[in-house]
Amino acid sequence: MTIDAVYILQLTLNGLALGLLYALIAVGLSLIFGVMEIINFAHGELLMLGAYAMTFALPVVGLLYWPALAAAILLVMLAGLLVYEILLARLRPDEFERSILITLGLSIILIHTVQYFFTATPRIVDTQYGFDGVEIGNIRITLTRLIGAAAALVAFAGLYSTLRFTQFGRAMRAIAQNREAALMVGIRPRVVARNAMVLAAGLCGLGGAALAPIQLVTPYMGQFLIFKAFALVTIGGLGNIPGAVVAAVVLGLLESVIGGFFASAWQEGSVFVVMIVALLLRPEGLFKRGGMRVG
Amino acid sequence: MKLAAALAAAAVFAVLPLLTSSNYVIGIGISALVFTTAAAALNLVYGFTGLLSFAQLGFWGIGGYAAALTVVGLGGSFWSGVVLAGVICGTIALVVGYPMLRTNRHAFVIATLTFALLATLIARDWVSLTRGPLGIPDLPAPEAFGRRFDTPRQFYWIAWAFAMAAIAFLFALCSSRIGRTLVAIKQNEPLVRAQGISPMPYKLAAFALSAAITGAAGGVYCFNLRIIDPTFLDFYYMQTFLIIVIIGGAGSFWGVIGAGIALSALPEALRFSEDLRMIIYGVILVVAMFVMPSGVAGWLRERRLARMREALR
Amino acid sequence: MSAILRVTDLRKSYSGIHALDGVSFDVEAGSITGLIGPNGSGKSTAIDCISGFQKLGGGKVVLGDADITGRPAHLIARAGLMRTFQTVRVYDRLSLADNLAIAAQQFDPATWIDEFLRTRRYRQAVEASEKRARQLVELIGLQRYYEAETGILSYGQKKLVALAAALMPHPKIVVLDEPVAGVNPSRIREIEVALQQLNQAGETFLIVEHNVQFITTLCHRVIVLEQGRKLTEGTAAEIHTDARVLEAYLGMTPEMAEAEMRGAA
Amino acid sequence: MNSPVLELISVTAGYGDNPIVRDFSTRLRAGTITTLIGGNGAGKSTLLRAIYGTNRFFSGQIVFKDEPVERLPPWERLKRGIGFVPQGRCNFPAMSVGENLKMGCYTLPAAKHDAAIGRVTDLFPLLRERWRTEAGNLSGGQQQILEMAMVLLLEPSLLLLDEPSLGLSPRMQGDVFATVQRIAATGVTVLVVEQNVRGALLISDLALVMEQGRKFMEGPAAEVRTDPRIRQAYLGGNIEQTAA
Repeated sequence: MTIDAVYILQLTLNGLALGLLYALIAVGLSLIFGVMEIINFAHGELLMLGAYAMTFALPVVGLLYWPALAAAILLVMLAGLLVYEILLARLRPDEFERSILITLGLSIILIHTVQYFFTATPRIVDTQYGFDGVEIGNIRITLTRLIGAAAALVAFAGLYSTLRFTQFGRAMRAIAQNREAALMVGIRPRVVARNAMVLAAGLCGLGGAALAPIQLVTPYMGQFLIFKAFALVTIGGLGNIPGAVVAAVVLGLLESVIGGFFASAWQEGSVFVVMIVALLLRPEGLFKRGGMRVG
Repeated sequence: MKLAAALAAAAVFAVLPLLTSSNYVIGIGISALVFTTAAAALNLVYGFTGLLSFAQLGFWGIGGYAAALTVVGLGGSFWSGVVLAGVICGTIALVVGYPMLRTNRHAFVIATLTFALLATLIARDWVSLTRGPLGIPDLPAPEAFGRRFDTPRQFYWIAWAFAMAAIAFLFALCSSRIGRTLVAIKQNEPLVRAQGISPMPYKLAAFALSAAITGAAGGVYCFNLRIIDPTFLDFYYMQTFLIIVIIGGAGSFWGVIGAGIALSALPEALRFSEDLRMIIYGVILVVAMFVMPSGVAGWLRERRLARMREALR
Repeated sequence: MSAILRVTDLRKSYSGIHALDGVSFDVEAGSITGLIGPNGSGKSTAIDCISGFQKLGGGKVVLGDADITGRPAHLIARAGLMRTFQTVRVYDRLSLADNLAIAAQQFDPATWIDEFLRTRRYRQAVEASEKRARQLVELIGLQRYYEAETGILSYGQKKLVALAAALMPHPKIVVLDEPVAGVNPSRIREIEVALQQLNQAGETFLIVEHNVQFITTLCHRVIVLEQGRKLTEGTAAEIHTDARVLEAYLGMTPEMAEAEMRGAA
Repeated sequence: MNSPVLELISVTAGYGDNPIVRDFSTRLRAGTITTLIGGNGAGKSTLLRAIYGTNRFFSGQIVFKDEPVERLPPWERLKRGIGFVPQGRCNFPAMSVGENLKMGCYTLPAAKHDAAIGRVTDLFPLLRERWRTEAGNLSGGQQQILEMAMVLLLEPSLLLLDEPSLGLSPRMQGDVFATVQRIAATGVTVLVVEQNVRGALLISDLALVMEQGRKFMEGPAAEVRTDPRIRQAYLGGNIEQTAA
């Protein structure tokens, strides 16, 4: 029985790490939806860019983890800025379908551009930590995984306090709650939308860069994650950021545990089943605007 | 006049195998027919009813697998496989469509997307049913009246007959009261309700019929490829259908049919590099959404309306 | 005359505000009844609740013999209550003819099977609908636009189209939500005349309007709402000279206001 | 204190291709309260939005403190001292009163936040009492006061109010009018659109009457209040006809 307990603990830890990663993407989607009322289909590709940036930055800085991570995040934030200025700034808030189709086009372009230049061959990344790990009893966790999860946690803490306690973050919530009132107090919607996009891109960059040493890096890695994140925001509702985090972690755990005991089809299928149930239970509660909450 | 042009195009397509001896051209013709049909089905939900549904990709794949498994697993014929593909997809659409359609348009898009993903995952992971990444190869050629349709040239007639039947059905539907009501629902749902019409059955019918046709199209197409594996659910197909609908003009029946025929040569013309082809697809999509968000047909319509307004001034 | 629409003790509140606080009134068959009141008095909420576009918090709505309380909007329409909307709603991308045909299609016996088989029933239904449509289009004076998309029409013309669409299925009662708001003053008179003609032909109207002048020239009976309650009810002449109505529109009398402010300070 | 704070010179504004306010000219003097009245759809709200810059401006000039502002975006006008409280609920319902006030300081440098909030909460002690309450849970009248306070944080010299008493009980309407008077007493010029004509005219110095997007009448509030034509104007009749 001790083996089982260890196994379950291992699954739980994996699930937590997985869930945090989903949450990074889902929260970014929530931010963008709250401020601009659009869905960024190319969000997963920003994450993929982050992972690729990490793979190329690491050798340059002599496999040092932190400088490479910083470089990757900055690069993805820059990409987010460009995406906003070139494409999204032209959209009006009510053009939801159009936003999906435009960012879908962007997603295709990014995936295949990366594939064209770097081929579809998965890349393995080495860091200064190599495969060092921490052992707690019978459980072994690699250092990169631990750092990745910790970085995600720190990012959430940072995001939470930004949204809660700074004017910069509060303005994003303000626009999500009442656009006209935001104009009344002198908030410039475009500036806030740009900030939200860059911030969300930064979270993606962090996710991608932290993921690069943990799993294989391929041009398609973002696509699967984004689908998960979409399902997640459908379950948790957009605009509710702690809700998205909780839902993400629960989903990560669920997947990990189901994947540990059943065929992997069930693992993926469970997400969809949960989503359908959520839709049936509260069809109008999802995607409700007007209340980006942080607590 | 549009109908006459359509009949002429149908006739040209009918005699295509007599005009060329190239199997390559025939292959493009088959793709053109099937993709145009699937795009017309997408147009029914997105263009007419206003529901951006990514579930089409799922139905395309489910249809393909259903047809293939009917033949390989149950020993049925190609014909029963295609029919079953349509029936299964239509039924699934009714079941999942109801909760999806009760949500708002944001959640609907995301839910249909997740459905498509689920279908991909099942194709890959439910190995005992789908044989996973290996796929189901060596699908037998269709047979009828004691003939085997085993060359592309012969298979072309099947694709042609299928496309004509499906497009004729969709045309009858879209130009009927039901089609008119779908357009009305897209434009102004509260007004529809105020006129005694409940939108839900109409939306559900459009979603399910579109799913059935897409599924049957998937069933036909996998027998053209002679193999079905998880790449049959590649997002590439969804993008192709979407681009046809958007370039043609969502909501314009003949605009989409025209775009389907015109654009089917595009993937072949861009065959020199898989990745460049997809990049160009993406660029086309982005540029079209900025330059002509309502497609060629929408652009023509705007010009016509502008002239009318001018004349009335 | 008998009441075709009987509204009893209508209640509705959201976020702590009583938008409707027990409103009751009747609409006589064959009459034009006006529902007026200042901004925020609950007129629009009242007709949204009656027509099923908002859930009502309490009360009863009876149309003819049928209790339609709390039914979904499309069933209320099928029971014979057609309505228009404050911000004009038409199908911009459909022709005027189609706009009118859709409004009637739920009310004829032809099903989609009839349509596919082109049965006699279907042909008769289409013929009847087209005849009615032509009549109404003539009445609103838009014959030359019969085949045109309604998107090209002006705001006032669209209001007329919405009115005609509501009349298509020979409803028991037509509820008009601000039929002349935003309409060019020169056209208001035309709408007035059209409504009078229709009324003489037997149509019943309930009209919500801000323009008191318009209401008092047209309506047999006027109901005045204020703060979610019925303030008074009477003939147009009675309403026009009622001091309370003026008060509702212009706000507190100076004496009241002064008293209030002394109390607040 | 008699120079005009705001001067409108044949302003034409509206939405899309549709001008609603046409050729509107007037002057507002510092420290006065002006009521803008007229029937539904006369263009009152459109005029206020045009002054703040949240709709389409067709032609004319808006001169604020000797500077033309009609081409500036709303936040620039706010910085120059034009504050606007739109109709309906216009706060951040899922934020506390405190956070709402901090959002009101958005365009101020951080060093000035505390002083500004202190000043406004002195004016409206109620807001300090309800500091942690979510704005969406306040009563209608309290929300209206919060909204005015959010704009007053920036010490605007011109305050535009769109139907501040809408949907309030007579008692709360009285509160709101008293508040407007107190604001004006601090030297702020107020332009208010009101449906409660009598209440608003009572606290106003001047009245502007609009009909179909144009200025119909202008004069001291006391005179306008007793003018018989107002009744007709407000009850939607044809003014020219009635006057003749």
